Amino acid sequence: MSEDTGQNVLSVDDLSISFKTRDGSSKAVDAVNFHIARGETLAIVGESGSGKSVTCYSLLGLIPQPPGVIESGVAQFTSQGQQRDLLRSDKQALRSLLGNKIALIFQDPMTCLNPYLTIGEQLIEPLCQHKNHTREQARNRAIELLQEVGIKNAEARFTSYPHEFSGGMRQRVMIAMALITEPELLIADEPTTALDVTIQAQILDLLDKLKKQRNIALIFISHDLSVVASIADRVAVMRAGKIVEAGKTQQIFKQPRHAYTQQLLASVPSGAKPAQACQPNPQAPALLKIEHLKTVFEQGKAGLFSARPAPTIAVNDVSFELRHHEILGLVGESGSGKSTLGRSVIQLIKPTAGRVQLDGQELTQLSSKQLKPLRQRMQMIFQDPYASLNPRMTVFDTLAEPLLYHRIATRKNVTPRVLALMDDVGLAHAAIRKYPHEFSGGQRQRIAIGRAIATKPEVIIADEPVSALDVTIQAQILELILALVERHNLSMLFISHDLSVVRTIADRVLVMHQGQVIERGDTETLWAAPQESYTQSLLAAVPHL
Amino acid sequence: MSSPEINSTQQDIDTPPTPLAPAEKGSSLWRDAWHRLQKNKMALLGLVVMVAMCIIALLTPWITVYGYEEQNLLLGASPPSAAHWLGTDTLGRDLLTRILYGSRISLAVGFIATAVALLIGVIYGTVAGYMGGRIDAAMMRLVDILYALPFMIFIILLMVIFGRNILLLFLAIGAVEWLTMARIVRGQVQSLRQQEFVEAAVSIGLGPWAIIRRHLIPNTLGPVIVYTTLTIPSVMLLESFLSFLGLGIQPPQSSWGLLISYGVETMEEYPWLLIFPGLALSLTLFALNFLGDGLRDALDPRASKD
Amino acid sequence: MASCSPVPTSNFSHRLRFLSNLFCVISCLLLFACGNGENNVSTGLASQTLHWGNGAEPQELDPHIVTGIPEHHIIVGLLEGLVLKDPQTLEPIPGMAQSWDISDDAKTYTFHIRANARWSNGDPVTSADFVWSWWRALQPALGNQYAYMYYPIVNAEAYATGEIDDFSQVGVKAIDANTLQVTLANPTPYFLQLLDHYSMFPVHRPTIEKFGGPAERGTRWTRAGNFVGNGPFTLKQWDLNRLVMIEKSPTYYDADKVRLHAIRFYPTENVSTEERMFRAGQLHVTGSLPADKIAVYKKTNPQALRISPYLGTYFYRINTKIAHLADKRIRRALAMAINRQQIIDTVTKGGQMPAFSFTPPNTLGYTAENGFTEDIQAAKALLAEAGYANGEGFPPTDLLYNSNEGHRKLAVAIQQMWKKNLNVDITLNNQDWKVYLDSVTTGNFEISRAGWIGDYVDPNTFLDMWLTDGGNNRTGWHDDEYDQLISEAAPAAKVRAQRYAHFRRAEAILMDAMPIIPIFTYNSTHLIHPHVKGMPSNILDYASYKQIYLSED
Amino acid sequence: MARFIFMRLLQAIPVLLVVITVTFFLVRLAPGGPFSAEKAVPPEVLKALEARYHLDQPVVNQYLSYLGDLARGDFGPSFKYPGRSVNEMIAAGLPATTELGLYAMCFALLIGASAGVIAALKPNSAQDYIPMSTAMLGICLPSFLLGPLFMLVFGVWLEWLPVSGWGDIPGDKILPALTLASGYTAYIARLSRGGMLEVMSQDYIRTARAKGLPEWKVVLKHGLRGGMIPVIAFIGPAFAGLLSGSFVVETIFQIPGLGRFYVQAAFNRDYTMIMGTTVLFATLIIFFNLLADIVAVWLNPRLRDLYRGKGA
Repeated sequence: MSEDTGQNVLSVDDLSISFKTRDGSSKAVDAVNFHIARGETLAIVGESGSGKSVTCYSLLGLIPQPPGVIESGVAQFTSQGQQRDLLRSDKQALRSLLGNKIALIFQDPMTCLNPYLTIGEQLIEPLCQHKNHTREQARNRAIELLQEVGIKNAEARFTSYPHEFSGGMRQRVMIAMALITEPELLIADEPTTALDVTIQAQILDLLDKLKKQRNIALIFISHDLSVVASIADRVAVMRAGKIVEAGKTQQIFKQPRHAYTQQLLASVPSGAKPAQACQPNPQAPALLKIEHLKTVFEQGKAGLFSARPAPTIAVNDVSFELRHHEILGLVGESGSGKSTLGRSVIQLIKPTAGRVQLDGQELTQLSSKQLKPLRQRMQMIFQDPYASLNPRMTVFDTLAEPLLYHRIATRKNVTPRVLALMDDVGLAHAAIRKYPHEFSGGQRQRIAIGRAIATKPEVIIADEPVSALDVTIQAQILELILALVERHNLSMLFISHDLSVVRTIADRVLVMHQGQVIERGDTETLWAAPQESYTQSLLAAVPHL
Repeated sequence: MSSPEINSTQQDIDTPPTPLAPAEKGSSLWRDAWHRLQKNKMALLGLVVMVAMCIIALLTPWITVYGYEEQNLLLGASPPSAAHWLGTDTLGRDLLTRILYGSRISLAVGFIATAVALLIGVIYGTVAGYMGGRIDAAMMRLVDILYALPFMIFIILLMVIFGRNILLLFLAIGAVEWLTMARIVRGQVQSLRQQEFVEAAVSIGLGPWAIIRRHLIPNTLGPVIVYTTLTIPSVMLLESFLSFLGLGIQPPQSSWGLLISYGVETMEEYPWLLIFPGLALSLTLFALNFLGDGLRDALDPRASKD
Repeated sequence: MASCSPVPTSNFSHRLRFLSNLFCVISCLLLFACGNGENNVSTGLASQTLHWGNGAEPQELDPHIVTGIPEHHIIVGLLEGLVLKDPQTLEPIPGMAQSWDISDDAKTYTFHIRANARWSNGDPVTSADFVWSWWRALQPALGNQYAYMYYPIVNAEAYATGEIDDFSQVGVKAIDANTLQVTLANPTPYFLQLLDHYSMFPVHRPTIEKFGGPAERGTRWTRAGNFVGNGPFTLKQWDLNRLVMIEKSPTYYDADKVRLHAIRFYPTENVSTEERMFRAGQLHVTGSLPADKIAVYKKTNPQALRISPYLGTYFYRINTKIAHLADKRIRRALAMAINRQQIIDTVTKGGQMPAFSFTPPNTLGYTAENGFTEDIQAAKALLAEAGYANGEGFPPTDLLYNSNEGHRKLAVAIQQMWKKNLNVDITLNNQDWKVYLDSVTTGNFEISRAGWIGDYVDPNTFLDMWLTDGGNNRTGWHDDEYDQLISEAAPAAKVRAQRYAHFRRAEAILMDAMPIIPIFTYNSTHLIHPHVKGMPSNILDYASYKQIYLSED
Repeated sequence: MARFIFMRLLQAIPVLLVVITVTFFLVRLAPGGPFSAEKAVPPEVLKALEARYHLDQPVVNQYLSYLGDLARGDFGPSFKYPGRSVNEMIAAGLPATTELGLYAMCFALLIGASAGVIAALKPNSAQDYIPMSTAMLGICLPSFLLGPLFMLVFGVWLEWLPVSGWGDIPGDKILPALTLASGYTAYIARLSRGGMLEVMSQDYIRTARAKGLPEWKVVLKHGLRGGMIPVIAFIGPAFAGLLSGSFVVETIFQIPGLGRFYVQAAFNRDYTMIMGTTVLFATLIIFFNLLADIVAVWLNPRLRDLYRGKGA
């Protein structure tokens, strides 16, 4: 594919890996070839389970063996002229490369730093290990590097513990840690996925800059095409363990050849909301009315801590209306309080102050008993389809529960109802007796949606309903939601951190920042001309194809 | 809360994409656990041993040849023989018979006391964990208080004072063990409460009891079962300690603990009087421990993804 | 900790280092411990130090307060009474008193105290010391449980129970510094025996008054360093539950005869451990031996085993207030249906003597006739007479014993015998010591295991307890003739033979009524290292330390 | 932190009060008094004794006066040992018990932790089963069996170590310590295994591996810390347990420890002694639980800051 294989740092040929499991062996990576030269960025793109991470980890002996088995392949790693096959070198040899010539950056900076050691200690480890620096030398180097990756007064921060850094900062530390031995190959596994868009943009820039300065080879693993577009020179698209298409970034994005690539691109949310049959009419009375809503969290176990941290104001004086048959988007970064707002509206969290009215009926003052009938009219869809379904209940139990509980159906006639619901959300009848863990993420979310619409509610609060899903699935679920909104004439508060998603689905948008709604308006108008600087930076940070 | 992509990449690393076989009948986590348990030979062995033990204990009165107090002074302590497979004790009583009858008591103590602990612990823990806030704080404070009581000492006191009443023994031991159980369950419930499926249940409008019954307790069962299998042995040991101090079971009844503490006295002259009861107890404890560990691994939620 | 150190791992490695150090220490300890072939016995031989398994921690060392045997073993080393016993014959020999005269009416004793008798601080031992000590011993406030040892003395009982409060009326008088005169209410042939009981030992007045009132319990005067005694040894060390050590007293009048340099008493409660200590050479003498070990030692190491008859009887006490047990035929039937020899051979295994009377045979020349014979047929007949032919309808009867493996085995065995021979059902009921005592003293039992150890070598110590108002009777049985024989006839008797005749008559009555079922005469069982010399056996299990010494041949 | 400790200490007061009250009335419910003996005690003597120890007064008065004495730190005189005050006996017994407990805990930690770590490195393999089952022997063989066994083997047969005693003969503390440790070794092994398994599956362990650190360094430096947290949490209560649970070992090896006193006291109805030991043990348990919590906090940087009240 690439021209000059001369200065390839890494070239992988016919790599095949399979995993032994209870139900036989399954191929995770199937005859994969790729190579990368210095100063080049290769993006490996694929959805979860496509084997993109396994591919890279297997090269470095970081996959558990067993169950993992490397069936075939060669991985030539070239450094200072000398070549060696990673797959055939012993642990000792690999270790001498790892964290030295080859470095990794992992996805979640929250869990990838050792919480019990100061970042300093963790930073200097590779130097002491490979370059046998003294602690003192290592320390100085580390501090320089920390400054370079943009950590202020590194001197002092050197002895801080990971939890004293924000997510973005931790990722910077991770990067410093990776680069401290001046590696020739850097593998970044979804380095920005766990971060907010604005931070994501910064980290991407940083990575790009450092790469250029040091002229190192960067393998960038991601599920997010739009992120890749901005950073990669070449892209390899993986699916079910195979590289289905590879080539220059431009070419991949402009004229994708393989069907799957096309599908991927197609399902990247972009553009405005498709016009709908019946638009919500602005004059209609608000179905849901929120006034001066405020939710405060008491922190700390009362009395036990020396000084109880000040209560955090998650939602601060928020007012808005949800009209009939409207999808209201609610965007914000993590910690902006958008989820709390959603939960406060549906009374999962008792708001501290303010009013929530459903059809003019005040909810905040009601006891859980009094709420019961109203809950039928207002339902919620949660973010994590893994956590939002009771693992001990079958699809049937999950869907039947609300029906029976609200006396919508009786034990006798509940089954057809459940089947109907399953049709609604596009689940095979065969699956009715199965348990959540037997489904893929997308299907689970379908079950969750099914449960939400079971009681024929008027309002649905969807909290990041698609952010846990792969793009293609994401697209399907979004479609489903739109369809259901149409069919059941629902009104929806759609909470998401992903602006492009919101744009494709919402009629109006609220932008939330630090507990407050700082900007609101019709989606397109807001996109066209954001007023607030924050909103502008937010939109600016969104990666585009 | 880490974002779900982690799970997927995690999957990338440690497991392959599992092709979704459309099975008509769903396999519950329990069946999965059972599969995993079958993989774990030691645990399986433990299970088999325990089941066997219980069956034999139940059948004892019908399968034993000798009465458990039936003595033969002239015979005295005799080593294993055709007539007495495990020999006889110093009063010429058949050891096998005594061990079998002892198993009834020991197992009974183990299971009943644990059951007591289980009952109190699970309910208490679930309520505390679910209610949270002040109620939880108060309830847990009580547990802390009880924790501070030197219970072994209280049991001794009780036994000395009110005589060796087996029922009292159950209650006393149960009263000690439920505390830990309550803590475990509470911890479980607290983490479950954060889970979205519980929120979902709330947003459906389910009442607290429905949620506790349908959503919380079933999901705490895993750890509870594990802890139970680990409590039974410690209870049996407790009983044997009391027996050693002469505070356990009333003779002529006997428990393994009692038999062992007698056996120790004469372990040089009549080693079989120590070895066989010792084996019986050790075997059971081993079985239960391995079973417990096996169950833990089998029921581990993280494992249950693959 | 974690926070204070700049480099976080260091404190962790600290912990590692600490642990590894500790490990080294421990392993060194192990190595050091191994290989040292020395043990108490070998070192003891050189230093003439006797290592003595004493059974339990002494409650106290105040002779007027304590009641137990472990205390006895220590106190007889520290203090000495007017007379001592000959370890062979147990006949009285001079102690603090080098001689004594007995008046013809056998009621007045005059003791001549040694001129060279000294307290361990050098003070001379005078008759005044005895008068004061005995006065103290009789103070009610002191709670002396052995006060009754004094009761043969004129007015002693009256004074002890507070009837009179003028001690001068009590029959104890200091004629001069070295002459003590004691007047008895009745001739009491065993009075000299009593004088060797620690409850009649003298105590050092200045010391006691230095640490508290004369009648004050538990002052510090008995502690090592404070204790002043007149015995062959002095108290050197007393570590609670660990060790009591006494050392040869230079001021003792007979010091040059005392060959042991020191005796170390260990509170060996756990008999199995004690036996192992003996085998490991940590003890010269053990307080007892587990029944199952006896056979082993008989085979492997007989010279170390010392089994000798003991002045005590193991018996079952019957509550004659219980309806069906009020019938003496039933009591006799039960007694006759026990095969004592078999029990001894298979359960107690100590070669004890089957008991057919209450007083042990040959108690200072006294032996009672057998009150009954083991005869199952006769027993059945008696039971039938009583209306329970072949045990039909015999009321369920409860056999009480205090939790103890030995008692339990015995009870089980007898239960089975009664079942087999008489077809009567006896239920076993064991209680903890204190609960058991409570039940027995309150008469809340039907049949209960019991044992009695003589306080002094005389039938009286066994027979006076069955008097109608005897505090230890507890059977509800009483017989006027018996009372008369014991409390009037026997004391009045002029010569021993006549006295013993009265006792025999009384014991015959007792055995005929059978309120108690004698099982066997106790044995004292010890392991004694061959090095230990000059320690003959006797029925009081009494050791005279001044004659004991350690030597290899 | 200070406030936290203070609160906990404050909580301890009612706890102790409960313990005291319950025990006080419980012991007096027991049949058989402290002075009953095989030989009948003459009534006048008994009266004198009861007067001496105020047992003739109404129970409530006894209770109140006891509380009064306790407040002054006076546990009263022992009934069984007239010459001794309970304070004195505790002073005599506690050191031995503590020392024994300390050694036992060290043994348990050394053996248990290493077994657990080794097992955790290769779960469900021989390397897992062998150390774990050996450690588990500790649980399965009750100390009253293990103790005599050790005595026999090392004391009588091999003659390596003394059979019994405390500080009389060098090495006489090893067997009891080992015996007492056995049970806890197994628990610690299990805990550390669990903890290590948990930690070794963490992302940051993968990070450490990605640095090319040798496996032992990954385990000891990055794994152990987190993995030992449950063990640390266990040590505190366990130590309290060791102290109050050492009576079996003390009885077997005849160690002049508190546990042995306690059991004797219970059997002898030595009221004041029972009270004294019970109160003491309760205090110890409370103290060590508190200690455990504090240590756990110091070990975890995040919690540490929380308690410092600084940003979390």
